[in-house]
Amino acid sequence: MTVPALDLDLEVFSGPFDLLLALVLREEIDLLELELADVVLAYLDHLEGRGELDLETATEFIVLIAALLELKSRLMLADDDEELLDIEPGEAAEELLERMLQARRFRSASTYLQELFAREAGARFRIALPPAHLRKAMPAPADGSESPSVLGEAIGRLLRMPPTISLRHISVQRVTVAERLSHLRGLLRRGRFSFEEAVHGEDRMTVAVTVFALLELYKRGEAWWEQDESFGEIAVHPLAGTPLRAQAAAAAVAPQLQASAG
Amino acid sequence: MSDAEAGDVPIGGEDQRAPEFVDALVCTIEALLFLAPDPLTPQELADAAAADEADVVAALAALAERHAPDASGIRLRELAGGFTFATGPETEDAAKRLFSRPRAATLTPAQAETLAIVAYLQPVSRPEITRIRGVSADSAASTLLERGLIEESGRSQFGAVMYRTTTQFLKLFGLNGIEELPDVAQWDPTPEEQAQLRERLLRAGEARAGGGPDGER
Amino acid sequence: MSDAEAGDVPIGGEDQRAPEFVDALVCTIEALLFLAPDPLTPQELADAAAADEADVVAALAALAERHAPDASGIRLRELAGGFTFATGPETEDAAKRLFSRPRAATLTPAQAETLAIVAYLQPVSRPEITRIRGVSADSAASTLLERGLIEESGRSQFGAVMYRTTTQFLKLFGLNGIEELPDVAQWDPTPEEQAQLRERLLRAGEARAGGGPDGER
Repeated sequence: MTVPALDLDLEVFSGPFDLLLALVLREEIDLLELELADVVLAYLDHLEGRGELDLETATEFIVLIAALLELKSRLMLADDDEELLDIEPGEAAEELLERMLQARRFRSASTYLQELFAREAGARFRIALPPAHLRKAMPAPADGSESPSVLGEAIGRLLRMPPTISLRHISVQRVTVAERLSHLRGLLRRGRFSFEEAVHGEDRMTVAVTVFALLELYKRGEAWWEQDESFGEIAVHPLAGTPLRAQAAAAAVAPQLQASAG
Repeated sequence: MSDAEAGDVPIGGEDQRAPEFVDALVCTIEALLFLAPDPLTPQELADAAAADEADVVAALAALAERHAPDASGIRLRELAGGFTFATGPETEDAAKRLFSRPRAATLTPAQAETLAIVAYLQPVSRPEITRIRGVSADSAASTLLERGLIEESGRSQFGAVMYRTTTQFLKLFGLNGIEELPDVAQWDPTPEEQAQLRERLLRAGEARAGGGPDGER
Repeated sequence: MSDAEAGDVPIGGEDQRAPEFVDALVCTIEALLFLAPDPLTPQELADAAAADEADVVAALAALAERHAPDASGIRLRELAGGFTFATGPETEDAAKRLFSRPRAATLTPAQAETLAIVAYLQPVSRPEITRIRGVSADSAASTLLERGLIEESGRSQFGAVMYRTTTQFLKLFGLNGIEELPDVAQWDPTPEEQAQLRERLLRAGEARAGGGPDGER
């Protein structure tokens, strides 16, 4: 099965992935209402079911989900939050923690409300109009009791343009494992190289896809790699290498990924 | 007047008409009649209470006694083959005072916006109002219709119902005609704009709904 | 169910809590509460009944006793800042059958979260709710609006519609006022837990990236 056919059963959508994408792009499904983590989980379930990793499909999925994630995070950030993109990792963690605590606070409060609601489940209220003769007793508001300025003010508020944010810089990037494979093979032909060299100046998406390409090269026995320390340089060697070591190194690529993307 | 009656002879504890035995069925029937806006037949009550109709009839008799004059302000009435609760005539004056008290309830923010849009742009369709507000105006429009402040005025070329304000609206706002509506200029955040009011409202509404972080999404 | 309980021990005629003295004011108050769509304060009741507020309070106490569980299917409740009648929970099965629908649909987690945010932070705008939840609250907010649990309360300085909870919310959640909700900070994690969370967050990049290639191997 390919990514487009990946079957999803989410709170706001049920169907294949490509239909979901189409609906998001046509704005028939609100991206903000979509729990992207559920999409990733569905994909992981699917991978687990297959028991093997199809690199082309994986690339496609990563590209699509990453684009959706970025778009969604842009939508969720208010103007004054744009500066958050440039703050230090420590500050970002504090900010994130604050938001997580707030979300958690209200999630707990919602559980409490659910309990209140359930406790009141047996109480119904009367919803009947008062008898006609009493309704007639209700006084009509006096002529001229409302001020026309209420209407002018309302129109003034409606004329205000909200602050705008630009989504122009977001475009779905098309980077494939095949491209990155040929890039890596080119570097390998010249011998040993560092992962940093391979992804220098590239965006996060390309870095992620390069990791997959590297894994593919390892699987095919074309390359192996090593890393002396966490966040250290990852050295990639052509061909012969000890599989065990390479496997350990595969896990170590990730921190580097973080370092090079940041 | 209720004050005057407050000292009236109470119903004695001794010559109680029946022991205050109120079984579960009577309670259930009481609750159902309290909730239902229209009379219920014994059959309907029996079905809902999952009881025999004969038991329901007996429960209704007990209820009638419980709600006798001087024992309760609510009476059990038999109307059109069904039973319903109604207030007793002795409470009529108080009820009239309750409903005739002047109420502060003016226009809600949603109603004020909807009414302003109709007043300044009339005729205007409901979808257009929603586009300008950025959120649905359905319940506000329904309330304004009910209160007689707006009314339908034909259909748009796309078949949507159009609204305009009523004479009632003019009276409530003390206007002689729609041309007396205040000039928006004094509340206009961008007075130098040349475009038509309608066009500008739609543009701002779409911007609000269109995904700004502080838009409506 | 009501059938099953029908044989329960009656409330004895002898050890009656009070003589069945029901004066006119109690009857009047009973009728007013029956008619009014929303809870009424003792002051409103006193005005309508042309009585002293102190007498109304006493009458309310007598009414509450009259409508105790096992004595009536209707209860006197103090909700949303006033007094109102509601049915007792023991009558719910029958009411459900009569109206062939549950009293109110349950809340989805998204609706409950949105409602909690509005209840504690009111007035609060939709974008603010979205920012706190991390996912949009659009459809949840629309449903809460339709169900009358929240309502608009003007716009923020950026033009976003603000929301607050309604009387209906207080009634359905058994609250006398919003201040009865417990302090929201009580659900915050302990300082130790927060420190742990902070540490985990700082390591999150590492952990997250490590899970990628590893988990999909």
